Amino acid sequence: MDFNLTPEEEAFRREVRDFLAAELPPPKQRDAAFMPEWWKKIRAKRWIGFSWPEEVGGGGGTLMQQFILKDELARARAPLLGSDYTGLHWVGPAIIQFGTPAQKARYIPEILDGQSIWCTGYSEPDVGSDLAALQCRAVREGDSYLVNGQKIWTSLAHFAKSIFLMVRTDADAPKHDGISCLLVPMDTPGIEVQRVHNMGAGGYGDMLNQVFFNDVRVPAELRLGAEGQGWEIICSALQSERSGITEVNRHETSLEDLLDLAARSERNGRPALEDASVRRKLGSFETRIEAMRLNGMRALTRQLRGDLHPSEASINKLHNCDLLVEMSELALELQGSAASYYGSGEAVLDKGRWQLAALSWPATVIGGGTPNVQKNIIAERMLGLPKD
Amino acid sequence: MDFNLTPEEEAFRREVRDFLAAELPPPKQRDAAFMPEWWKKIRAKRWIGFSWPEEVGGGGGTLMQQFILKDELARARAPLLGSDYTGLHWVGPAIIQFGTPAQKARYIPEILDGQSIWCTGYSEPDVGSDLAALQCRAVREGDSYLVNGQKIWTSLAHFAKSIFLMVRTDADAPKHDGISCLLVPMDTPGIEVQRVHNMGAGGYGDMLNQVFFNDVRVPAELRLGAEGQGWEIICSALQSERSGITEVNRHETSLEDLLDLAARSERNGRPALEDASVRRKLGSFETRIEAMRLNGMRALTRQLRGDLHPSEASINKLHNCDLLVEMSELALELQGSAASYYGSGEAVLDKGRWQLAALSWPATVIGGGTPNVQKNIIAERMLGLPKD
Amino acid sequence: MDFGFSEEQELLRGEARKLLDEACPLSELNALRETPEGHSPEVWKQLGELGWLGLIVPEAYGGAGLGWLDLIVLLEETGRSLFPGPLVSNSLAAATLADAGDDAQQRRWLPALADGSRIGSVALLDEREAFWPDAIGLRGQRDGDGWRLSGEKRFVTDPTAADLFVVAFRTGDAPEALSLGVVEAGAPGVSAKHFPTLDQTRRLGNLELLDVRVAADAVLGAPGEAWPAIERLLDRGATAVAAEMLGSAQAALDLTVQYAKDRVQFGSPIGRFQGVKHPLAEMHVQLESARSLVYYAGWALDESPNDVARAASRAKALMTEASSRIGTEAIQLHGTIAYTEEYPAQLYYKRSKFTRPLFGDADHHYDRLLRLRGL
Amino acid sequence: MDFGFSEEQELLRGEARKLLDEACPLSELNALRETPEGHSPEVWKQLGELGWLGLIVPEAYGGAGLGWLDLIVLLEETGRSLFPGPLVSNSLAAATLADAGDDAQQRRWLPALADGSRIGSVALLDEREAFWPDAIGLRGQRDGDGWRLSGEKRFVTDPTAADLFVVAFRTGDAPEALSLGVVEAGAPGVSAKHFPTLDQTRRLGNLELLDVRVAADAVLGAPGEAWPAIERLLDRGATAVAAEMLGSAQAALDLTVQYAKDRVQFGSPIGRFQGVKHPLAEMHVQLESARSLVYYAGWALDESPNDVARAASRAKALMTEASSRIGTEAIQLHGTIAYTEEYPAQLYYKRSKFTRPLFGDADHHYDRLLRLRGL
Repeated sequence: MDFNLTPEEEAFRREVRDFLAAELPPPKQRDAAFMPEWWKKIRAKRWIGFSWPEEVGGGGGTLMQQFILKDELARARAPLLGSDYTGLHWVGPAIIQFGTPAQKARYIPEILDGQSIWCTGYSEPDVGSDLAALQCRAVREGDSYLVNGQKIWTSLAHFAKSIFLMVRTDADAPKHDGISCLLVPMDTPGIEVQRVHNMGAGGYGDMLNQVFFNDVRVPAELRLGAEGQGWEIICSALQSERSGITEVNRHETSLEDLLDLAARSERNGRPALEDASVRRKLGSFETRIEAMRLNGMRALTRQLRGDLHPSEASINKLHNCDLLVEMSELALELQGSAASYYGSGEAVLDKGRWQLAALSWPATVIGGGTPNVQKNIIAERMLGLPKD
Repeated sequence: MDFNLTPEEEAFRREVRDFLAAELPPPKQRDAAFMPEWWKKIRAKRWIGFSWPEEVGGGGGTLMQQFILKDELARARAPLLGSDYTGLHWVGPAIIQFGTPAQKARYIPEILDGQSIWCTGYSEPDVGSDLAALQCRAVREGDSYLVNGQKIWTSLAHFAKSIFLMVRTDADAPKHDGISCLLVPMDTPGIEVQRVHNMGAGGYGDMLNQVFFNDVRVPAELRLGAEGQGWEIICSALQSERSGITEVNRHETSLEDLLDLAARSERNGRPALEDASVRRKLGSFETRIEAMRLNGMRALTRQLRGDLHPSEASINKLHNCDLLVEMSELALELQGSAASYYGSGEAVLDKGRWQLAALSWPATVIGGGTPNVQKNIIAERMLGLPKD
Repeated sequence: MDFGFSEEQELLRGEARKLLDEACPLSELNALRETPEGHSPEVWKQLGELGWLGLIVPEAYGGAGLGWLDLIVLLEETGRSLFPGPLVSNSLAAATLADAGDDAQQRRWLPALADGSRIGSVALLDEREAFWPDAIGLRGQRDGDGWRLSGEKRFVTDPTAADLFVVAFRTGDAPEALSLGVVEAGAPGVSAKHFPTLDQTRRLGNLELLDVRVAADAVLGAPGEAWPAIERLLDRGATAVAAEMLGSAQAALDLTVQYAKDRVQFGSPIGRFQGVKHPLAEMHVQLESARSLVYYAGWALDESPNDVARAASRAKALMTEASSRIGTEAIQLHGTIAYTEEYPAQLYYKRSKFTRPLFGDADHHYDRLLRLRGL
Repeated sequence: MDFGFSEEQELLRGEARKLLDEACPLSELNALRETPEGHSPEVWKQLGELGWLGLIVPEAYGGAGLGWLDLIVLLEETGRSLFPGPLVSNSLAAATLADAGDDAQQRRWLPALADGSRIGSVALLDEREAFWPDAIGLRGQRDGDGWRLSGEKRFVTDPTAADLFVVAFRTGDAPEALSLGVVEAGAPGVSAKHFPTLDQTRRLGNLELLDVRVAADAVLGAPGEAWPAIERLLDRGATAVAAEMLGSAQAALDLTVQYAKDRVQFGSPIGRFQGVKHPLAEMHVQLESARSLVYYAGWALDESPNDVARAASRAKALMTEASSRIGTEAIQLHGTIAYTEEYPAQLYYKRSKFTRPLFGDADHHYDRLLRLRGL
């Protein structure tokens, strides 16, 4: 067991740290002009797409380097690595793994350069956790597919340029085998987007949509992978670092803010930090955040050794959900009635960050595969309990 | 809404209270000689079998009188009403409802007079919550049944005089329809009892057994009800008061003891009663005990009006389980390492009552239909959710 | 013994539900929150005409002369429909006037609160949000036989809708040296404002007092001796809020149970899975138990004064836990639809967080229950 | 970076498991608890011969010169088998001697603790069970260049098995004016007794001291300056107990998972129902997380002294919660069989309650984590 870095890894950490010290202004000094400049700089360092192979334009970073880079970026509260989050996290890796040379040449550079905006077309009105039951149809007609159907909860569709679309191309095959993946420009005739507002209307994360497909014609060359390979594409993921270190650092920032709030708050007329119940909760958050960090490092070790269990991430996903919900709950409780104020007015504490937290956890907790689904995965795939 | 008693009910309460004041010594003064005397006295008052019809020798008490009697007895920390608990609570009511005149004449008086000791033969090695799957066979041969099979977790079998035995008389019928009930003397040849010790070995509740039936011949006249009526007998229950007031008063006694313990304890080096987390738990216990009391009174009101939902009791059963487990847990925590001491030595606080509680809750929580079973009942029968 | 409602009370429940479903459906809430009043003055007028605004006001002062238990029936229904009108505020102001005011004061203010021509609210908290006497800091300065108030009362419900406020203020150094006075919204130096809330169906804000005079005849009871009346007001407030929570939590649970029956995933309704079924059963148990406690607290307010403090604390404590859990799980057990603006689950969630601290959260009341035992 | 065990450590784990399964199966525990020693001296001797009693003792003093991480591997296995021998007590006594004793003291006592010819334990608590300096009350009286002790140390593990005790006592009024000394079981005025425990596989009791002399050469370090060494001892104790808890909680969880796969009810294994499956998944998550923290605490003891306090508190806190929950649910998820004497679930349940308070429960450690941040 060894938690120290090798000299090479230490050197890389220092390189990242020095770069951030020199180039990244503190959060308050980052204005609108800053972001494009920033992305240009980190693209030059190949940190956008850092885990991707060098031959497609990625950084070719080792797992440990990826871990170090993410850790340092999060500690410095750096902005996201690149503007097309979906393209960088879902679409790009899938195209690298399943795409034709032409598809790679066409899509990968624009994702890395921030020229693309992707959304993913997975969920449908009658299809939630049971994704493989999707019904949106694509019928092959000559050199193209005719797509009809509907997607829902499609984040970003209202300003995406392309959609990573899962369609059923074979209605007779077993449900997992009849799915294919199409890469569809959003300006294709027949696509209609309708906003779905969420409960924090106008606020953070309000980017859900319904997307309707009405006789949408998609050239067959825009199919990713083989016909029927869609489920494999959904389940696959390029080998990239999986420690979850970014979420850990985010929780740590939240905990610091929460401790700060507690130091300013009262419970039942006494300082909140003298309340054993509040202290216990805060101590428990700290402990679970550290457990997430260490769980991630154990997973990374196994990944380095090549024997990572594919369901390992479910453990930290459950912690992540619990912490998001419980920390926002405690923050609201500490504020008392002031927690009811919303927006940016003077009556709102800490610029409303906790109200925002209370409105935004559902997107992660539900959107990222519900806790019940994670528990099934752990029980069935890790403990070997029978399927329901 | 009215929580006051009628003048008649008040008079009955006063009668009970006066009797208890005059006849019941405080717990510490009750010696071995006291119990038989006590049972004789309350039998004379017809309080043993108080809910049973007068014509079989019961007290014919109204629902409200039953409620008042139980409430007063529990508040006075009176001992159990009668020595044959199983006979009074399970066997007697079933015989009153399903028995022949001869069976009633033979069994009811001895139950009321404390001459009987019954045990119930329900569970089997492969049959837990799914009771209807029981396999112990009884084959009709002329005027008798030949019983072969095994029962397990049979409380009291090692000194019971009779067993209220559920057997399968028809292996081909649907599982609920092939069960019959036999009233079997324990000294019938072919019955063998083996003790099963529980974890509080030698202590409270250590009365489990396995009972083996090897070609046991039981006269057909000892069958209760019709052949195949066993499941109905298991599910039925005479109309008696269902408020659960006895458990409520027992929890209240426990809470007083727990508050007393807390007043003598420290948490993290400070008085336990200054610890917000301990206070919150204690306040929550008080609140849930009171909720149980009021839930019981709402159920009693509906029972008086004749529209009690048969699954209503599951609500208080869940509270009961939670309180038993949580109160014993808090008591152990408050004692710190002293909680590890067991028995009657000087190092053991409060005469070991909390260690006993920690060892005895499983008998109620598991033996009384597990919380998971109660939740299924509530979800399916009260909320109308589909069966699994 | 009878732990049930009377026929009249069941009738009231049925009428209230019908009226609220028609006049104030959930679909109108978004529109109402944009109006200056934040609720519908027409519906408010209707409630006044039905006598429901003065349910607990004595008949001699224009009310229906009924009890808290009747009001709880109504509040359960307004909670169920997330009714945005100032019914709790108005009822608490009226109850305090009836409790602590003399005949002239009741004659002066109660009829208007009962018929809906004026709206009342209460202003208790200022710098500190706690429910012990020493938390009330606003200090009255002697001014002849009256008092002058300067300061800010915070967390006042329906501050801009109200025409008059029952205000708590300090008239001595001893922790319990408190007084209650009536301040009218139009009086010189009085201004109220509300702030946007997470629960967009409810208004909350500040009452600012700049050298506001409270004449002797606007002081309720003897100056410096109002703590017992304030404590009763806190218990009524806790019970009233708990009754509304009961209605909205039940609606949230019903919605979720129905969704669990209807929503098919992996080939069967999700309500078949114990991962959904068991939490719903637990919430049902908690809610039925809180229901018992809330009803009993209402009965105690009418019939058993010595029981009120404990009954109200137990009711608000367990109801707060049940409501908060149901609010959160109603989101979690649904899919993404739960947090879309069009679907009511998010409204119940927000309401559950809004009502949690009002008149004390569960921690406060559990703690108080021990204090009431002298611990 | 490598968050895994070495091949040598995996080898040790395998050997320990094999030896304990053979020499000390669960089925022997009932018999062992009736013996005077409460454990098997033969097995203890075997462990001594294998060098496992002195794993962390420096080679110069007869030990294996390995680290805490190695000891944790062994403790996980003794926890798994509910091994009743005094391994934790002996290891903590040895570690404190190695930490705070001078060369002569280490030479005098360590070889015997390492080879198993003598057994050590630690005696920290007396009247109050808390883990802050001021909780230690036993006061040493000056006697020439040594001290005299009269009083009772409570909650001493393996009191009657031990031949010598590292005893904490007070030598000044300042909260941290504490000393550590070695007291031998056979010395005049020393008597030890144990009491029956709920966890019948572990012994706990008192060390009674009646005018017992601690000579100057038996005092570890400078008198009055032992608090830092005591605090390190507490951290080692918390980590060691957590490592044992990890082993026994994992065994309890494994037993329950297996039961859920095998036990058929209502036509299918009970592990198919989410009401069983989901709690098991939650416990797995909690246990794996506690595992990460325990291993890290072991690494920190060896390699990162400044990290130890936080690492040990986190490990003991989460491990205590996981173990206590698993202990209770192992009973609840089984049927009646869970609490029969023949079935091991009840042994794990009792062990989980026994280890909870040792070296501080979860409440203590969560609280301490805030103190370590200066809050």
